[in-house]
Amino acid sequence: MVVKGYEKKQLLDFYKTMLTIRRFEEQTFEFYKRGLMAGLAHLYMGEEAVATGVCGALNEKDYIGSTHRGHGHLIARGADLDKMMAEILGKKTGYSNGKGGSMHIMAMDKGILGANGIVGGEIPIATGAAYSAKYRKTDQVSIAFLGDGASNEGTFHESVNMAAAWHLPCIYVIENNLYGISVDIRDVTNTPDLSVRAKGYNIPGVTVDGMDVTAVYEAAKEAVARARAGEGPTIIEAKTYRWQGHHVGDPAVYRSRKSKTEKEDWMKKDPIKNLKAAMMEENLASADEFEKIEADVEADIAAAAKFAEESDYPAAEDAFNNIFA
Amino acid sequence: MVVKGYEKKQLLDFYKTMLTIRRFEEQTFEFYKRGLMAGLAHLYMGEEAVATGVCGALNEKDYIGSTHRGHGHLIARGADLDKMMAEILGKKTGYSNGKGGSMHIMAMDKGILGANGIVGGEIPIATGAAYSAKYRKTDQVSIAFLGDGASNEGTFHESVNMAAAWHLPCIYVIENNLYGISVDIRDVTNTPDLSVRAKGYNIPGVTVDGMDVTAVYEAAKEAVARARAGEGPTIIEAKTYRWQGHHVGDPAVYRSRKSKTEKEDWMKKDPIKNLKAAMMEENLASADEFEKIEADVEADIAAAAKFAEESDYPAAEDAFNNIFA
Amino acid sequence: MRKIKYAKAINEALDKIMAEDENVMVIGEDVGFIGGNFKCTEGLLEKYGDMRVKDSPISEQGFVGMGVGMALTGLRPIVEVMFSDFLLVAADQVINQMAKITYMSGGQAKVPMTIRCPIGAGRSSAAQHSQSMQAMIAHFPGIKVAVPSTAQEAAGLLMTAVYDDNPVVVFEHKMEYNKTFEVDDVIKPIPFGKARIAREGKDITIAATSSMVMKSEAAAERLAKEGIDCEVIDLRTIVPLDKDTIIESVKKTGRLLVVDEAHERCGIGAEVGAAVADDIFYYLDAPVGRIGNPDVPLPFSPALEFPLIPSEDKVYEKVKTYFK
Amino acid sequence: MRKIKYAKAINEALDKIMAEDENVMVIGEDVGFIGGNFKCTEGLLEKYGDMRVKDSPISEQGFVGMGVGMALTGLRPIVEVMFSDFLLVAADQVINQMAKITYMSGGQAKVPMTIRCPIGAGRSSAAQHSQSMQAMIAHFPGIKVAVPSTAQEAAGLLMTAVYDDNPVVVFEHKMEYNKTFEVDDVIKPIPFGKARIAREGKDITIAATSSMVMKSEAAAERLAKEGIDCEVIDLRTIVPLDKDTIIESVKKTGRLLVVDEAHERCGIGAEVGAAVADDIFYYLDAPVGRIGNPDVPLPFSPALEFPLIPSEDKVYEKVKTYFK
Ligand SMILES: Cc1ncc(C[n+]2csc(CCOP(=O)(O)OP(=O)(O)O)c2C)c(N)n1
Ligand SMILES: Cc1ncc(C[n+]2csc(CCOP(=O)(O)OP(=O)(O)O)c2C)c(N)n1
Ligand SMILES: [Mg+2]
Ligand SMILES: [Mg+2]
Repeated sequence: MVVKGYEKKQLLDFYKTMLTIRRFEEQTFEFYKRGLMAGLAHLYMGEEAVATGVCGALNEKDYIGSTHRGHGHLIARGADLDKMMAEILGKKTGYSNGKGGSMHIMAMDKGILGANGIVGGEIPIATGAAYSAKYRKTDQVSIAFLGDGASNEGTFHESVNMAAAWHLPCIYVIENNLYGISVDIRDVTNTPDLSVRAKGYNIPGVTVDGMDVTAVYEAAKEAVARARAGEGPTIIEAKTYRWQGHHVGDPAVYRSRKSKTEKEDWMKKDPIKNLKAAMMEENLASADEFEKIEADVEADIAAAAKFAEESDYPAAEDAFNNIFA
Repeated sequence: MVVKGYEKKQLLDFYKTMLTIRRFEEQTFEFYKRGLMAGLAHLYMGEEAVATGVCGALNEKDYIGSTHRGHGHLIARGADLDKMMAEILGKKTGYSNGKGGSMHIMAMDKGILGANGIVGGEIPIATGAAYSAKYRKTDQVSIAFLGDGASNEGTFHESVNMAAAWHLPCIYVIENNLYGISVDIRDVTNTPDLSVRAKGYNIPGVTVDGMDVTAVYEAAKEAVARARAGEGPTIIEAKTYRWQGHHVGDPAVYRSRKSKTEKEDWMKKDPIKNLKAAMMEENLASADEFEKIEADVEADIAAAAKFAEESDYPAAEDAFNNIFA
Repeated sequence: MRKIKYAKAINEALDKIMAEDENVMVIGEDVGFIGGNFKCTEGLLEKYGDMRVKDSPISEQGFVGMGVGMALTGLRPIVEVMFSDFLLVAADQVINQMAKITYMSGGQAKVPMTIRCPIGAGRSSAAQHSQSMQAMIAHFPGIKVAVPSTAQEAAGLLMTAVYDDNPVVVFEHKMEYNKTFEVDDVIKPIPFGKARIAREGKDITIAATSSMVMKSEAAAERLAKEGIDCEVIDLRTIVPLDKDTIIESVKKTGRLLVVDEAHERCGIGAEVGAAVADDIFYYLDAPVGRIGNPDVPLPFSPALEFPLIPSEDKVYEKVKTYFK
Repeated sequence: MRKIKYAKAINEALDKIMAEDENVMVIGEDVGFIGGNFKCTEGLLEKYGDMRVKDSPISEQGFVGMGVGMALTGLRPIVEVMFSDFLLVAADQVINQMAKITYMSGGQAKVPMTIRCPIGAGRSSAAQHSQSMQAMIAHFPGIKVAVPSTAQEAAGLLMTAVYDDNPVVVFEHKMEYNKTFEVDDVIKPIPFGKARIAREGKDITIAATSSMVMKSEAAAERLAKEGIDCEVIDLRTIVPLDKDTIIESVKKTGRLLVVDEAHERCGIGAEVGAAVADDIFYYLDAPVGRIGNPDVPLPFSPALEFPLIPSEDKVYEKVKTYFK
């Protein structure tokens, strides 16, 4: 991976973000195992470079449409870890006061228009935010994160078509982690690279190594520049892999169908380790500096976990609030 | 247009089919003007070469998913004109005993799995018929006719993707007549040729002159051969034009936005006249032969109109039949 | 007072709101150049430009979902769905997204979005263009549901819808667009959740929606001549439902008939009856009645369709059964 | 008699039908290699191959619509929709196509297709994975709607569904899949439209669906100890609805409470009450009651979710109000 030519601060920020995501997810998993988390969570471990690289190319006011696997997107946007963790545990101090949970964490203050429990549901919503930006003549862009699986939903087609026709500042980031639950994307599409779909809309489409944060960042930067310049949407396909099963507790027995060493091969591409190694090799940061970051992250996660665990559950009557604004 | 190398009988069959469609639609319009037709009808005049060329490449057992503009597809499949016309007038002798009307003429005996009032609704249905053919190991193919407008529905994307992934014997025929009601396709997509969408699914896509019956036929023949050989789906885009408004009674005021002479230009490409002229030029048939066909068609249409007009309406109680099989 | 068409009243309301608030925009199939399939958006493209009056492709999930995204980011989109039947194509965006985001966000987000769409049979449009989707939409929490009757009601309720900070579906009736109504010189917003007594009476309460209000009024006129004095209530909104007005009325009349054009099964008639059941039980002289579309897909042929549609005659006949 | 899990009973039924009729196939997300999200299709891929047990992409409109096309051309597809909430994504294909084609064709075409999907809250799955869609589907004519209670009922009604020449949606309950039930050694098809008296009683009729049958039975046991003798009716199918059994029962008990997990507004409780209103009016000692999901999107937090779900306690409390 290329680290030369980047500001040290930026790279260390990437490192910290990715590590925060990783540790956040590990903590979530821990809560699950301890029986403290109701429902399910879809962990982002292994995919950290995608959210981090993409969000690294954004401004504060930009929008995000996120997915069921949304924790990473939120963290990369700087969402509040305490409120996120509290939401995942269903506490009243959470982003949605416990009404949303892992799959529906919204953070309007960070332009996060919702994680979405409906695969592909966020795509037109993010596209509408792009229309709104254009309408209001701001220079905001909107990102629709979506999975390989989601790219087979009709909403993807309809949204990309409109964004292309109207040159909307929307970027479709396909996180191609090979699977939609157990289903191998290669068994349900005829194209190895999903970025080729861009051709059908006459817009740019690129495939990048989703395990390489600077590669993702570069692709996103270019797409964002195009979008802000009024040149319309881009499809970015990031090839990545989720290290856990589809959700906490999924044994992921379906993994080894095409290659026995699939998981191991992908784990070698750890985006966090690799960034650290590349930076060390180029003498861009010292072991001490990394240690400091790691300690900070540890403290943040511990604090969030503590906050979440110690927070109260909402009162039963609260269920009747917020049906309407 | 190329007529050399074709059997005379085949060309005359094309001629007769196209003329039957044209005259059928004129008769429908007539009924509308006389106030005998309830509801609306979407006429196929001008587009005759598409249905005729495509259906000319099919076998008896193949399937068709049709649209709101479906009369032409039915006639090209040899559906019963009497029953069609009676259905359009809401008579009990119609294909659906008056329950369907123009937009929902089904002819299961001809493999017509329904004209569909929902734009894009027929696309997955036709795809399912292709799956069924493959499942039952017949060599049937299935055609999904759809408009340019319908190609922007999610069902199109989802269906083509599955057909491509599973090599289903399905052919997607986009009748690109430039408009979805009043909306110019060029204002709501970013691609002048809709056949390029095939690239997103890694399948063949071709654009043909939809005013040229043999050109359409050739494209369909090739796609059908591929489908029967187990090589999967094709997208055929036929560039065509509807001579009437969207439906009977639509003044089509939106036509001349991009070109003042749009309608006139397209009317010069009359697929029926042009076929006749090309055949005459090549001395493939005499004026007498054409006259004979024209008289036959005239008689068929007159008989169908008479049958329909003279048929009874269904009884009110019949509304309660056929909710379930 | 003046006389204008129902579609024109809606058109005026749209124009007024768009002039007032630049965050209001309209999107949908054919809403621009030709001014809408039923002509409700005529003239708006010329006046407000093509970002505010957007002809969409035929992508209902897409543009309804875009409406949600617009509403979340500062606009007040009015999304036209050409026939209420097509809400089914966009149902996920309407019901899983538009309706639930405020709730799922714990109140962080609001979705000030209006969907306009026509309901009703009577044009030989057959099974996929004649449905009345108000019961289906009302079933799901998080959406306000307006079912205006006259031109004035359609315009007034639409204004309220657009300025509401919540998602609203306004169901217009396709058989009314072209009819002429008396309306006030200046149409004002009509609050949600307050029913209108369209006709006072003492013998039976007819709670109706949309066109069924006018049909019920007509039936009531005939019945009055036979000595049966009907109270006709225009429900205006199903969500929120003005139970009090219904209860009050039934306490007086002792009889309740609900008339709405959605299918009967799990429909509005069933709901209104159940919603007030506890309050009216001891006042009722007869079972609560309902008239809706029978549980039959709408057929094409007028010979089949007309006899199915809830009509003035059906209301008349049904009311008579209460007084035999 | 033997004890097996609810999911296993469904699995056995599927296996049996697929062995009997080679035109039966299964399609849906994750139905193949991992045997379904709730394990109902386990082992079928190995046994019947990947044309008959098809892992679909995430394209609900697409594969539900394909089911319609298959059913029209000689197959009997069983389409699994992973959560009933996702019916909304495919709503046009379900309601405008699957339900109406037989009718629109004037009886030429039949659509022998079954959709299986889970309903119900209780797993902290939040607003988009906890809904119960039976009322919405029942609203539209042309679809039979099964709401099985126990494992045996789920298997037996599924068999009937698959062999029916009409579209059927079978709503399984996600909280039951992993529970163990007593079932007959050989499970037989259970006819549609014939309710089951799950418990005889004389004081009040509880008409229930799905899991609510078991919850009502449990409540009835408690109430029996307090001298209140409930009759619990397992409705089995909502379309067709066995009105006779309900009417018969209410004539005896004089009281009716309907318990179903769909939202209350325009829900099953409202419908059942309205469907039998004329027949039971003069027998009723109290208003017809209903318990459903309140008109609130389902929240994530167990602290919010559990108190909302229709429960044994809620049935118990509600019944008590009838005997104060
Ligand atoms: C409309 C809809 N269909 C199905 C599901 C069930 N589901 C949840 S996540 C998922 C897989 C999504 O795959 P992909 O888009 O590749 O995202 P990933 O989980 O791999 O990040 C499925 C099928 C859903 N939530 N919504
Ligand atoms: C889902 C849906 N949306 C909208 C409509 C209304 N409508 C009927 S035909 C039509 C235009 C279709 O355009 P196209 O697919 O190009 O076919 P054409 O009419 O040009 O043959 C529209 C928008 C519909 N019937 N169904
Ligand atoms: Mg994936
Ligand atoms: Mg067109």
